[in-house]
Amino acid sequence: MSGPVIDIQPGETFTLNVGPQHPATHGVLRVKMEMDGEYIIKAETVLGYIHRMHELMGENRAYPQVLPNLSRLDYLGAMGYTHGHVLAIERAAGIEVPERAEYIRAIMVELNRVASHLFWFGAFVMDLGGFTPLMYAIQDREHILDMLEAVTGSRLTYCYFRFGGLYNDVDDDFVDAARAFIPRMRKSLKKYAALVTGNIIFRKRLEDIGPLSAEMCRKYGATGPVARGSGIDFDVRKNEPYSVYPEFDFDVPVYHQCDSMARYKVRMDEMEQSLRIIEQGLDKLPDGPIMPKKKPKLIKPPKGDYYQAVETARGSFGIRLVSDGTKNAYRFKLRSPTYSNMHLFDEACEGMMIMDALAMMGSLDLVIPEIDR
Amino acid sequence: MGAYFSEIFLGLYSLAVGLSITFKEFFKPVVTVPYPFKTLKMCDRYRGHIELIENENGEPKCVACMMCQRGCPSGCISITTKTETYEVEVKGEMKTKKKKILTGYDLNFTTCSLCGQCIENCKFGAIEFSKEYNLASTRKEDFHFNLLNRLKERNS
Amino acid sequence: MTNENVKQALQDLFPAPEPIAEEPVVEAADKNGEEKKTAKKKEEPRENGLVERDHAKHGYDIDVQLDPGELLAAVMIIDKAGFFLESITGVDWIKEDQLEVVYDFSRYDFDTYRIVIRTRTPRSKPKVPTISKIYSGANWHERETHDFFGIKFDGHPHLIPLLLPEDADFHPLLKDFKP
Amino acid sequence: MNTTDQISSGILGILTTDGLGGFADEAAGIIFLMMLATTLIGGIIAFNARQLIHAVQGLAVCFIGVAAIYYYLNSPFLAMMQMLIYVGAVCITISFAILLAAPEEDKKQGPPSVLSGPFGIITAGMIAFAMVSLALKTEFTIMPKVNMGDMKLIGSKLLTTYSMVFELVSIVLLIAIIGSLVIGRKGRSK
Amino acid sequence: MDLTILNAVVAVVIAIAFAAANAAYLVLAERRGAGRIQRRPGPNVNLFGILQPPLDGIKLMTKQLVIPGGADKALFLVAPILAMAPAITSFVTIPFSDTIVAHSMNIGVLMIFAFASLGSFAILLAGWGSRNKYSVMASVRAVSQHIAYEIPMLITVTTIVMMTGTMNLKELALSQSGGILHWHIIPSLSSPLMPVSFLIFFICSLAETNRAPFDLAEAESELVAGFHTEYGSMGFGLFFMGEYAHIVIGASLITILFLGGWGCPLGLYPGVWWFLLKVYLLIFSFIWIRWTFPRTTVYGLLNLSWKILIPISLFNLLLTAGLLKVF
Amino acid sequence: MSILNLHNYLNTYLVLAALLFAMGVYGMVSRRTLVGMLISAELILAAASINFMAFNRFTAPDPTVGQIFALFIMAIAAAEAAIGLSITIAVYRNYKSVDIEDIVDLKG
Repeated sequence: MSGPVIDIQPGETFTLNVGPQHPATHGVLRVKMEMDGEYIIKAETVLGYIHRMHELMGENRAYPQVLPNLSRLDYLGAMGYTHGHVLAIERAAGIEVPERAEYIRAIMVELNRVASHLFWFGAFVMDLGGFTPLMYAIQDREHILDMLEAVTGSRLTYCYFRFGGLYNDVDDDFVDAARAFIPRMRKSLKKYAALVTGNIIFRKRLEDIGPLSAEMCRKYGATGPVARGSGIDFDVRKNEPYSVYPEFDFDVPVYHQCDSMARYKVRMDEMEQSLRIIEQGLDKLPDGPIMPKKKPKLIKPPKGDYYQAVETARGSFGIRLVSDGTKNAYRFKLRSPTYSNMHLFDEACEGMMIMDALAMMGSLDLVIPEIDR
Repeated sequence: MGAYFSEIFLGLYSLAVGLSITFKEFFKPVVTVPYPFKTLKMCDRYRGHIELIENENGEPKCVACMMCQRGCPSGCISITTKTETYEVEVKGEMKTKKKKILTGYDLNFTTCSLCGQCIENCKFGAIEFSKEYNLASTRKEDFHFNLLNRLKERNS
Repeated sequence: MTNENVKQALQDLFPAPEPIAEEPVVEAADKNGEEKKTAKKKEEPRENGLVERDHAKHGYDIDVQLDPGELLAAVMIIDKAGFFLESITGVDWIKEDQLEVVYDFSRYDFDTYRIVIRTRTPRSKPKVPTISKIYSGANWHERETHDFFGIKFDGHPHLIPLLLPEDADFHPLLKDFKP
Repeated sequence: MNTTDQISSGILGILTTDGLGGFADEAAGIIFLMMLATTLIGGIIAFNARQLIHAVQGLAVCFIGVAAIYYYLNSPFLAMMQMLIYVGAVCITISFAILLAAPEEDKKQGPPSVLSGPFGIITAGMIAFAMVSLALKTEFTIMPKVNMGDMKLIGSKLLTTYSMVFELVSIVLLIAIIGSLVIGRKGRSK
Repeated sequence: MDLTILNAVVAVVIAIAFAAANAAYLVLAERRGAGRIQRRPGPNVNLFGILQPPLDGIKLMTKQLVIPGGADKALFLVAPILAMAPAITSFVTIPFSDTIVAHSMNIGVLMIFAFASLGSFAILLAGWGSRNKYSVMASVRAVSQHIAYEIPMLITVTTIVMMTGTMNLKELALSQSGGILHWHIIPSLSSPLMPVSFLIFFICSLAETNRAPFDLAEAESELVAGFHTEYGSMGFGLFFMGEYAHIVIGASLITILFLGGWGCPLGLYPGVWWFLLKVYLLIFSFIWIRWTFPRTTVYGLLNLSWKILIPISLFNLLLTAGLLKVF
Repeated sequence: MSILNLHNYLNTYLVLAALLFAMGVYGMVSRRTLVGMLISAELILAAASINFMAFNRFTAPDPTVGQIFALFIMAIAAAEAAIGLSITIAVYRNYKSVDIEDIVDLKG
């Protein structure tokens, strides 16, 4: 059920500045909207309010020094981004990673993905005016953050992965906690389904709202849950397997409705799939070292051009690394998924009502530092 | 017509389900910690700002090799040293040796990103993460830590 | 196979049957630039052509370098084959006095195939045709590249700073950029 | 309880006159004067305000006063209806019209109409004077209080003796709804 | 001074004080309730946060009232008062029990609706006066919402008035005395759809008081704070208190119209405590609903009213009219 | 005749109504927009119904006729407002103005 079709009278529009400080933009994002009453005629996103030039930092600093930057890209799913970074450098420098480290990485990334999706879930429902699910989601997320903190030492910007391995090993406490967490999380997911997914108000607000066709997704290069909500079966973990993901048995949820609800459902299902991966990872977790025996003291990837894509919580994150053989990168390009996903918004929200447009914006799962980099 | 009513009823039912969930939660105990009155214990690996570690003599273990300063991505560590000559007896002979003495170890916490590169670079185990998290101030200068002074304060 | 077709089509863009390098980075070398002794590989700018790369090593399959004039044709081939645009970026080859624009394309299906298209443009007057008419998503990527490298995208509808401030007249990722 | 007595005086029936003597009457008088002033001030704002939204606000104030006047005229029902319909519906509708069409009175160029100047004031003043003097001159035969303000009576009369009025009202309203829908719809017919 | 006048004045003052105190402390109740639902304590510093409302009040009062540059000063200042005053005034006619009523009017129901209609006017003026695009959009939404929901509400009330033959709130409550079976929420022979009416009335009062899930006028995630975006200080405080006063009135009206007023469910010991118990239970459910559901859309809201609530309530009206003639 | 006793006199109401009527008339002639005229018309109607009510209260033998007339006027006013609104909007759509002097299609 979407709003009626309107005819635009020239000169009757007004400009509405959504942002840079606006509750719906989850950060400092600005969307200049030309409105006719409640309808959006044209929208233009203005980025760059927290642009920090991570790419230049990546070129100016030695490879290990860039590590903390990557977790600052996306404060909700930092693990995935660091994973991409270490994988890219390892690919370039040809560093072997011990199996245990790979498994722990996968578990950590998936835990972080669940945490990220949980927070997105809460914030999304809050965008739609429901406050309480956010609090429940944060409670569940706290468990994950506690586990991650016990291992990595920080709660949000884990600088945990190292080239070739990990910062430190996990202990039995973590394994037990993670095992105990999985059934609890499954129960919570059921609760969310009853509280939010089934709710008629919620369904009415999302179903058939914010359609993004598969073709549009392709043209804009949307990835991650946004693309999967539009019927595109694309997940870097499956399509271009990296790390130990081929060892795991998991599904990629795909919905063909192309609306906000589909994107919502994709993420909710993804949490379940992540739990499956964590479960398998904990079962399969081998013993062994977490750092390779021989690791170059100074990382100097050979000259060349490397690309590494990983599936983060928001989509396909890519690093293009141009190395000139020194200890600094020659070019360090970060391809952030939300950047492409957000680009869809300008075109997709035309002709929508502002409420629906902002609901759709929420369903894109924006993390502004990651767009602005 | 049937769809009209079934939508109403299913909608009402879904609302009732949601209400029952929040009602159940209403009687569950609170999960938050009343912060100023109760605090959580930081886990062992908690990464606060860095602190110097002392040796048996109460002196900092740091030998001023500058690895931490060089490894820091944000350049927030500044070490000052002086060179001291001293004599040691090696095989019966007295030899003069030079030694770097740490005279100042300043951490600019405003730019620190808590990545832990300094600790990883330290070959001597001379720095550690503190467990302090109650860091709040209205002035920037409060976050320019003089770690040597802090070490002395801890000792006294 | 779509991928083979795309490869063939891209290959057809180049006039002569250039040798397809089976192993990465084997290029014709005419030694006129300065040469580093330590470097194992040649320091020369690559000649236009299509190179197949090892996916496991480099993360992409085909590396096409072409003139800016042929860019649109190549992108159209790729668009027709159903690739999506991953990113556009630049590289500043200051020693060769050239700016490179790199386009990454990938596929949504399980037939993973990543195509990299590069085109070089002189540093003094960097100009590349826009592909935002073909891939609407290129709009922001091109604006970003313009921000960072100062590369003009010909025909771009809205080439104003995106990530940098609106009045920014500097290009931070140029190697001679001094903040 | 005798409702008529209960509400016969005092705005909102805060004070009851039932055998109370002087004070209640005085209070009722004071409040009546206040309401009279409210009505007039509201009316003055309504016809005189430069911005139309202020005029509507004045109209609302005026109508609140008029509702109070109805109260003094022994018809609390009408007073409430006045609030409900005029303030709650008519004023809001007019505000909507202002909001949607954004008419700006003072932006207009050109000479103002002849009638809007002193000429208009004189005309209106003459009308007022004539009516006031007519009202004051005429001897009305004052009957004892007959208006009981009884809602049930109004209801039954409306459906029996004055059923024609009722039907007319319903037809007028129906036509108004249809008419406004038709007129308002036109712009969107594309 | 005459004793009766004194009584009346005292009653009025008590009613207004009750409304104001309720408005202040319901904020606390809301925050505590929200906290419990979300499994956190809520404001709990000094003895369950008992000082929170006065402290909030002091904070609001000591702040400067900033009038935005482009704002229409007169409207901007009048609107909060217009939001608060009618809500509190309508308390005068609400009977808390057989004897505790400031002024029992024979058109009590009508009066409450008449004053409630001023509320939407206040929101319109606030939004317009702020000259903020968000506020104007919010006020337009609010007014269309009020218009849409006043209709089913009045139709439902008409049904009940038809059954009881009075508009006096006291008599309405008295007509339900004698236990739960006499309450209007229980379907009777002449009006079998009464629970549905109750539901409709409940939904409408949620919408009329701008409560979630119908809080479109202050939808903070899209319109920042809606019609009171530009208000600070006591202007905001008055809007806030007005909202809660409206809630108390809505709950009282539901209690009187459907839940037997001050009557005990078993027909024993009727008294003011029953009335307060019912009112606060209803207010709790208002809070409970607010912290459970997401917000509806503009057209979803209007669709609900025009396509579901109005047809059903009209049908109920006709059915009741017919059945009243039969039985 | 005390000033506090004014509410018991018919003339008070008649004078009030006359004043309101005059205000309405003046507004009617001086306002240049449709909406402004609508507002003035409402004033005139209010004056009329006050008169009805006042005469009913003080002189009429029938206790309800004045109120019924006032109710009728209310209905008319409501209908008028609704129609007025839609006409205003329609005029605004077509002329981009609600100034009566701009609406001059019929001028020869």
